[in-house]
Amino acid sequence: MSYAKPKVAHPAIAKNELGYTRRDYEGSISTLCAGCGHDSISAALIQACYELDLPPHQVAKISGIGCSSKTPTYFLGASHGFNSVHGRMPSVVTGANIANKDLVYVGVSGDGDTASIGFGQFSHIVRRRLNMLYMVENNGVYGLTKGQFSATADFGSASKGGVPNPYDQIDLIQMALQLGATYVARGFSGDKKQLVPLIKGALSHPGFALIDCISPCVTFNNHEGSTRSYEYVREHDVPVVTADYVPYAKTIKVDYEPGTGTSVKMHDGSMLNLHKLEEDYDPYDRKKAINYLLDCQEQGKIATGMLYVNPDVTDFHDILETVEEPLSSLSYDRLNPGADALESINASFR
Amino acid sequence: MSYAKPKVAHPAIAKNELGYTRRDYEGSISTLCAGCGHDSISAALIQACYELDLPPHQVAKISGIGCSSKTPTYFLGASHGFNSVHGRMPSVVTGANIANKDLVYVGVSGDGDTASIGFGQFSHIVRRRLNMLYMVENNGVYGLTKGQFSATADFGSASKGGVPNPYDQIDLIQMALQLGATYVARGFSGDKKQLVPLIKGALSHPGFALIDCISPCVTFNNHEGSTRSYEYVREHDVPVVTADYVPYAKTIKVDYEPGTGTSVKMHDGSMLNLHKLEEDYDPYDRKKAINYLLDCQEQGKIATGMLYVNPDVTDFHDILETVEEPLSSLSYDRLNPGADALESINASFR
Amino acid sequence: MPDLKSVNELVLRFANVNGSGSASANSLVGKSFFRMGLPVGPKNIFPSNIQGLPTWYEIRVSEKGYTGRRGSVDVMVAMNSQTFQQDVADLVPGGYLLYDSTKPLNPHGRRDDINYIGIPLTQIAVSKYEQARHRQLFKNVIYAGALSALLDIEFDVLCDLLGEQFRGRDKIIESNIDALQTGYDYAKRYYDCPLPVRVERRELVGDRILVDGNSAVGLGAVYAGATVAGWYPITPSTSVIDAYTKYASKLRTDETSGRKLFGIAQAEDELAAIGMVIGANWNGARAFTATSGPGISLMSEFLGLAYYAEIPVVLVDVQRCGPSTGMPTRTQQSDLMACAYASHGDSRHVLLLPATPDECFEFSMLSFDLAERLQTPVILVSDLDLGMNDSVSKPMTVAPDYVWDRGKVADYEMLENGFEFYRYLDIDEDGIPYRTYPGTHPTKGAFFTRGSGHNKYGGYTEKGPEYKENMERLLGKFSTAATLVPEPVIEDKGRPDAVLYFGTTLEPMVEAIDELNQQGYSLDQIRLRGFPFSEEVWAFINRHDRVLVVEQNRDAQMRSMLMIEGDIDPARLISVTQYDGMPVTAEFLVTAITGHLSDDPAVSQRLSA
Amino acid sequence: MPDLKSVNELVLRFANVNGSGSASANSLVGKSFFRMGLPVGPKNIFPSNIQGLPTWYEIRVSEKGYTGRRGSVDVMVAMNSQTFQQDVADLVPGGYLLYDSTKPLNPHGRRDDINYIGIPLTQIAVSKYEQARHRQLFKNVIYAGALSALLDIEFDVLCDLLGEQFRGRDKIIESNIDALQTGYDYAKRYYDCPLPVRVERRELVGDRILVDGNSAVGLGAVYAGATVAGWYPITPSTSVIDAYTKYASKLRTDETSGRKLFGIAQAEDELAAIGMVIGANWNGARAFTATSGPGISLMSEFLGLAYYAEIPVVLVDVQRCGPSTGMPTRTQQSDLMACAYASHGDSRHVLLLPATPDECFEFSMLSFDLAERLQTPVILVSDLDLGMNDSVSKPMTVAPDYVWDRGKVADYEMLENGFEFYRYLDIDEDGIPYRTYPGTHPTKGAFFTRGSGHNKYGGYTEKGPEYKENMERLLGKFSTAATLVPEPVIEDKGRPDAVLYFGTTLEPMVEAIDELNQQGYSLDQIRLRGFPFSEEVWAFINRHDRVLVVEQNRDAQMRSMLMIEGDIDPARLISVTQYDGMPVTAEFLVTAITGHLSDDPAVSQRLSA
Ligand SMILES: Cc1ncc(C[n+]2csc(CCOP(=O)(O)OP(=O)(O)O)c2C)c(N)n1
Ligand SMILES: Cc1ncc(C[n+]2csc(CCOP(=O)(O)OP(=O)(O)O)c2C)c(N)n1
Ligand code: SF4
Ligand code: SF4
Ligand SMILES: [Mg+2]
Ligand SMILES: [Mg+2]
Repeated sequence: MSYAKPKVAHPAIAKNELGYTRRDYEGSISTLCAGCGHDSISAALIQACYELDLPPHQVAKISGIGCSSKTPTYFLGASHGFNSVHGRMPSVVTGANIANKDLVYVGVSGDGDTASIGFGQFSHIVRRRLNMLYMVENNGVYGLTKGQFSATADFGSASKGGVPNPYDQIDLIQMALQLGATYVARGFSGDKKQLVPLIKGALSHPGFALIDCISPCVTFNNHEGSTRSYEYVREHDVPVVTADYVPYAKTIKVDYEPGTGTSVKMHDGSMLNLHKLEEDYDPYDRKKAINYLLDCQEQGKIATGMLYVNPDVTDFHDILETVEEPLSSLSYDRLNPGADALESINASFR
Repeated sequence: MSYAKPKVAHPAIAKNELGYTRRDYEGSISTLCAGCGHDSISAALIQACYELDLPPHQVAKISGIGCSSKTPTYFLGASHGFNSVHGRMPSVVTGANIANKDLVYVGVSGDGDTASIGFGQFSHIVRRRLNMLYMVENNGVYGLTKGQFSATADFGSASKGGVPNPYDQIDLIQMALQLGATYVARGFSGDKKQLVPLIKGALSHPGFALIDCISPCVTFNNHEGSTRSYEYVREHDVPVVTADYVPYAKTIKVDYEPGTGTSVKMHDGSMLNLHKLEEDYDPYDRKKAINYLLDCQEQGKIATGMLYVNPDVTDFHDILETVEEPLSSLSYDRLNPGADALESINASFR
Repeated sequence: MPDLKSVNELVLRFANVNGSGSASANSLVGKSFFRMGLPVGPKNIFPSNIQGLPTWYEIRVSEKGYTGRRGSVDVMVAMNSQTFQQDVADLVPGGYLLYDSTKPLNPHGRRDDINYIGIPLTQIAVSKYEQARHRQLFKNVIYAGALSALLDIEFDVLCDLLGEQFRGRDKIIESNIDALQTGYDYAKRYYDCPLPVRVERRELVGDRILVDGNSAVGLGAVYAGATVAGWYPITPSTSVIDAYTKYASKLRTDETSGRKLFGIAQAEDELAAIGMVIGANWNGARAFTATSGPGISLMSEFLGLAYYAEIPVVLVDVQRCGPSTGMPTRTQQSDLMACAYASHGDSRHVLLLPATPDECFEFSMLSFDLAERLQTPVILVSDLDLGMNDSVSKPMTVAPDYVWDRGKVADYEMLENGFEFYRYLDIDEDGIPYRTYPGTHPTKGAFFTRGSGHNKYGGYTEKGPEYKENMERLLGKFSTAATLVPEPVIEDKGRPDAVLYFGTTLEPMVEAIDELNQQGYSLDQIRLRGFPFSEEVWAFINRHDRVLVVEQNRDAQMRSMLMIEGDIDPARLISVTQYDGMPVTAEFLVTAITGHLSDDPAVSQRLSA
Repeated sequence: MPDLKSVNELVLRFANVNGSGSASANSLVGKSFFRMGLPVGPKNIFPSNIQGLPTWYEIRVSEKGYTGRRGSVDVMVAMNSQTFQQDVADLVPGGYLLYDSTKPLNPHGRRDDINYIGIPLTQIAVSKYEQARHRQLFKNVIYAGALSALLDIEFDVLCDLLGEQFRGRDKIIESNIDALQTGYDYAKRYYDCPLPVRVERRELVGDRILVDGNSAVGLGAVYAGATVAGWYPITPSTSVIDAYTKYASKLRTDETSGRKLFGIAQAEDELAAIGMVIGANWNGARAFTATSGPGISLMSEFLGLAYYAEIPVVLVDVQRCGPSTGMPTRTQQSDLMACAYASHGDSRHVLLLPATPDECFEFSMLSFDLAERLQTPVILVSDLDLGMNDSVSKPMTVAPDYVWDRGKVADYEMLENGFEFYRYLDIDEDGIPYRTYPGTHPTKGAFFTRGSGHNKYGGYTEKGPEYKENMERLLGKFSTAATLVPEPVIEDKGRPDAVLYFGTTLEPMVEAIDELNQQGYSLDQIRLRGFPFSEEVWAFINRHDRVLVVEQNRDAQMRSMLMIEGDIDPARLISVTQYDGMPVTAEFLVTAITGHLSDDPAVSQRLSA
């Protein structure tokens, strides 16, 4: 049940080069929890597309299943969207992209969707160098199924109180670097100033672009032992059983300078040590990026920003050696080899 | 159709500490192609188990589907084996291991089985730190389905003649390092002197051990453009159509010193630049290992040997906090909470 | 104003926004009826999101014992402005609407045939509490208190329930009781309490319990001696594993070492979950998993392996509304064929079909015995309605002399004493061969498990006759299964027509049958509880002229299975289906069944006679 | 010695070791019969490994046109010592055994009722060739030459075939002809040539072709205008994609740019393969995939999505012997139910059932038209026997006026001109809504595709009635599908009994029917070619007392589907199944059918009358 927004005409409203207003890039009203980081990402996507002057209908939005994967309904309402099955967005977007190279592809996924059930597909789409933005709305939990740990859990482990998640997290950025991705960035949903340019860069990048965007789940940040977790609150503070109570939460926002760090307090009270890349960080050196991330890991810091980019990309269509025109636009005449060819094939079987 | 070997008694034959002969570690006769690298790996496994004095029936052999995954029939005939479904060996061995921590687990897989269909399961078993040997018999192709490229194709690409494989290969070693594996080695099927100790180390390692073992496919090394490829031979040399002709091939063997390199000529004529780790290589530094591999990659060298080991391991059962005894050995008496407990649970629902 | 009057026969529905913390207050009210000795049937109707969308909680109270959905509402607690109009419309004429009168009602759409009970809940909460969270949460408790006065729910019962829930935390108890009291007092003061629609203590539930099916399944796995669970979260099956985790942690932790007598692995997906279960069962542990629709599809390759390689598997399918993602928080019985014939090739699986929480418990235990006895997957087919809603149920019990049945396993002694072990040899003519656990014996009993062609000795084969012989034995094993699954529950008084149903159709069917009797339609009954179908099922069907097959899916899947398996003439199997995602109601059943029966001249004649 | 004599009616079988390069020599012989104007039915019976295991190649030559398997051997070329005993045993009395007499035969097990034709192949090869590879390979060509003499195969035909195959490479041609000649001469010199079992030129094949079904399917996809393939290797479906790749590369490469008018992605598994197909079809390209049994299981979640979200999908299932990995190089028709009802929830899919290569080609093209017309998955259900063996077939043709049917797509103009687009609205009452391709129009026509609950306007819903309305329309669409799939092929002369079959049962059935006629059993026939079943199918069945349903699976899956879909009384559907992995033979059919029919008193009476 997503309620359509009232479309009120604002005559004096700003327009981009194509004559679209920001509103033209919006979608239905979100049905996510108040304060959910995913909504901030949708907003950043809207802003980036608006500022890039992308015709909304030339964007295809494809997702898996999860709270994050619901978001394509909440931005770019004039685009075709596809909420597919859990963990399999990469294959759907691959097929879509082969069919029509001319659209802009935004794949939206969650950390469960990408790093658990979808990890095979994720890895292989990186290898295929598909021209797309792959946005992971990473909250470290399974939001929609109510808070199980995901395989990226504990990106904030260093500072979290209690029992550490016993599993090593999967760092999607490191994975993508190893698998040959040519645009690899980490964002934070609350840092719009950083995120919007990252998205714009990704959408402009002519190959595969991954943004691993940390996106707090305000409702299920219930890591065992955390003193501000949902579980804890349920047991200690709230005066009635609240099996279904989602406290009202404000969207987390940060604003800090490149080269500096900031500690963000999450809704569960845990701290996230974000570290924004230095302005002179060299994003063109893959090996350095890998090592930089290893260092950050040791120091319990989460590097955000444009970690690696290789502007010299191969696109999947180069590998496939397809024609210029989108395959989906070819007429039957161009595709039909004709009766003579068929007859000579028949002859080859006599 | 695997034919049982005639069991002839050799009275004077050597025995290990447990009184087993080498023959007691053998399996049925292989039905792989003559010269297939996988058979050398089976032989190395046999030797390692024999030398380690493992009681054969205390080993469980689990595999997926492929030529490589067939091999558990060809070693340790006295062990239980399980040839499961394509790409899903890791989950089967996980369940088996949870059930009975006391057996030794040998998981056998191919590069298709592990790096394509099974990449998700592979990654997650590494994360789970399962106590097992995970042996990838890596030939860069799908042997059993007749020679399609796999996702690890082109580990020897630097030296191969013609058109390069357009896809980046997945380096399972790098992946495992990123995912927290505690024993990571690369072997070459033809280098028994190196491989047997690697296997022994892996079987003795109390956590997850990966051996990525390069294992030439003598039949489908038909990389396009290779001048000695199957395709090429078919087109140019062999005087009749040989849709099903598998030329007799000798097993490739090498023997060279640590710290040196050797170029191995593959059956298709391509060269593999193996580089055996220096004797003073420090396998305890994960970051160094990652960088070492990046360097080798740049230089077109394939590092073999014990790349990383962390003896201080957590086993999955530590994470699960299971009791000492294998779960499969617990009697119903120990597992049954009893009628009183049930009655008090009933009472809690009144 | 129509006159609505009833004692202990009512439907109370709460309309809320999810995430607002109403569930606890609502279930407090639900449980209070039960504590007053009344049969009760609560249904939680929730959206597939976390916060901000409409959610309903409906409680049927019935001293006649009709706890299924009835299909209309007597008392509506309308707390959600988004759905207010619809909620008002759902009330029966003469019904009661409890609403928040802090703001005036929109006069538009006002019904004259219902009673409006306004309570300024927000206003009260705002005046009483400071924190926003408390205002939000106590609002729910205040209306619960008002209902206590309006419906004559014993106030002490509510207080007791709160006391038990928060035992030891007196301040919390106090503040909740205070909120209850506030609502109670307000209602008493401004309205004639109790309403003509109300409750009264009875002694109708005896030793029964009020529990959800998923808890019972999870607990059953603990009592069955299951030690391994591999799973992946999915609504509505997640709470099966939650319950197993909770009870196993409580009841199966070694006291001295503090270590666990079980291992639970959250898998990366459903393929891995069932792979783990197969590996663990192969290795001699009792292992299980739980999933819902999409998981069944994903598990089907592995199910075929377990069928053909003959590995015990216990799989719980808590069905939801399909196809595809469908309506994940709505109920259906639509995975029957997907379960029974899961996987490519000729494969078929054993199903257990519980209808009540005690059966969930019993069949959960049984599924492990059967899976090991038959060495094949056993699928416990539940549904969202049974799994996630509380039902009044017999207590969960284990026979005092129960011992688990591990099936045919050749152990060290047998092998040592010369037992000639061949993995797929049928020595007992029941189609079930012996197996061994890995590691059993140094030289005997090892075998190679494979999903590829094999002969009766366990060897690999590509020979047609060997392959076929083994496949035929598997058919024989399936016949054995038909003798081992739970027998149907039958009421057969020799009437010509009968209804056939299963699972959560039970509750409304009890009511429908009574109603049908009153209308002069008298029917025999059979409730299926297992697949493959037993001789008793066929005999029952063959004794009747016409059997109405009632099921909660579009495609009449159970009827299809009856036709396929029993060569039943379809003319005798009349299909009755309801599949809109809501639990089927007695009203629907009565209408559908009379519709079919009155078409039949023979029946019309009987009726008019 | 029994007297075996026949012209143009024989079964020739080669027994080899795989990997020894025999396939080419054997198929050279096979094709030579065809070139002599004779109907021929070659079957390749190969193991699931690459080198060193037994493999057979069997050629049925029949001027009567019986090209199915017959079930015994007249002439055996026994080149595999592992299987020698069995190969000898398979010969009919009076049959001929060609063997390598380099080493003397083991006198044990020698049959007196067959003729031994020893040729010292190894010895000849060793003396003629130096390289081991040449010795091995030419041995095969030498026995082909000997067969030319023995069976009277025109030597020129063999030379022509070699000449065509190696056109331009004269040395290769020469050396092969030399080897042929060697064998020919040896046979002529030492044996009475030709044998009484032999061939003779006829003009019986006309413009027919000898081709495998998978090539025809792959080529069909090219002619259908398919531009995208996502796939994962699996026997026996891989060659569908190989053929598509080959023909598309040849016929669909842009001449000026050298770039391709198609894109093929080898996926990481079957889930990804069908995901790609769904994405590409959603985005307006014609896309397909091919797989076999295990792939069908893995694809079932996505199939449910495509069914419910109504996305065209073309899926080729080349069936092999299940369950699980089963016997991957053996044939079966056992994925029918897995395909027809793939996925959890109420879902059902359109199937096309080709029986010959020309149908493979035609149905391959048709599957794209139907998938787009119906906006749903269409599964082309082939099998290993049809897919990987060559069959004599009508040429592949496309109607001169053929244009592809892209189904109901609202394009820019329609939207611009005010077409009111709602994704799931049934405006034509055929159950099929309109769709739009992404990117069509800046402001109109965009919609959101989802596998979760949706209403007819394409909006998300959790409302029962909206959900149900849409599900009912899908049923209506399925009825439309029944009018669009290929009609059955019927021979109805008003006889009381009939046989019903489909797919590769066709070839042996032609022969069996003739034989049955001779034995006095006369039966009407219906060959199914599509699912859902059309009115014609039901009418045919209803016109007959008893219908024998013949299929190559254990569980009588087609019969089940007929019962489920058509409410057919099972008493009228007699099941005849053969499922040992080998293509069914006429002999089996005759025995099975007469067995059933002669049980029936009515038939016995007719026969004795
Ligand atoms: C095959 C399948 N398995 C399980 C589910 C249930 N499910 C829905 S969303 C989800 C996890 C979502 O987690 P994530 O991708 O991190 O998204 P979030 O909700 O946290 O944004 C799961 C397991 C499903 N829909 N399909
Ligand atoms: C689900 C499924 N898909 C496809 C196949 C077909 N198949 C069998 S083996 C194989 C690839 C094996 O490659 P690899 O793992 O590298 O093993 P190798 O034969 O090279 O040792 C494939 C695709 C299958 N058996 N099951
Ligand atoms: S549950 Fe978490 S991820 Fe989902 S909408 Fe709410 S805050 Fe966002
Ligand atoms: S095909 Fe390749 S991998 Fe398979 S058995 Fe032969 S050599 Fe080994
Ligand atoms: Mg998440
Ligand atoms: Mg391989």
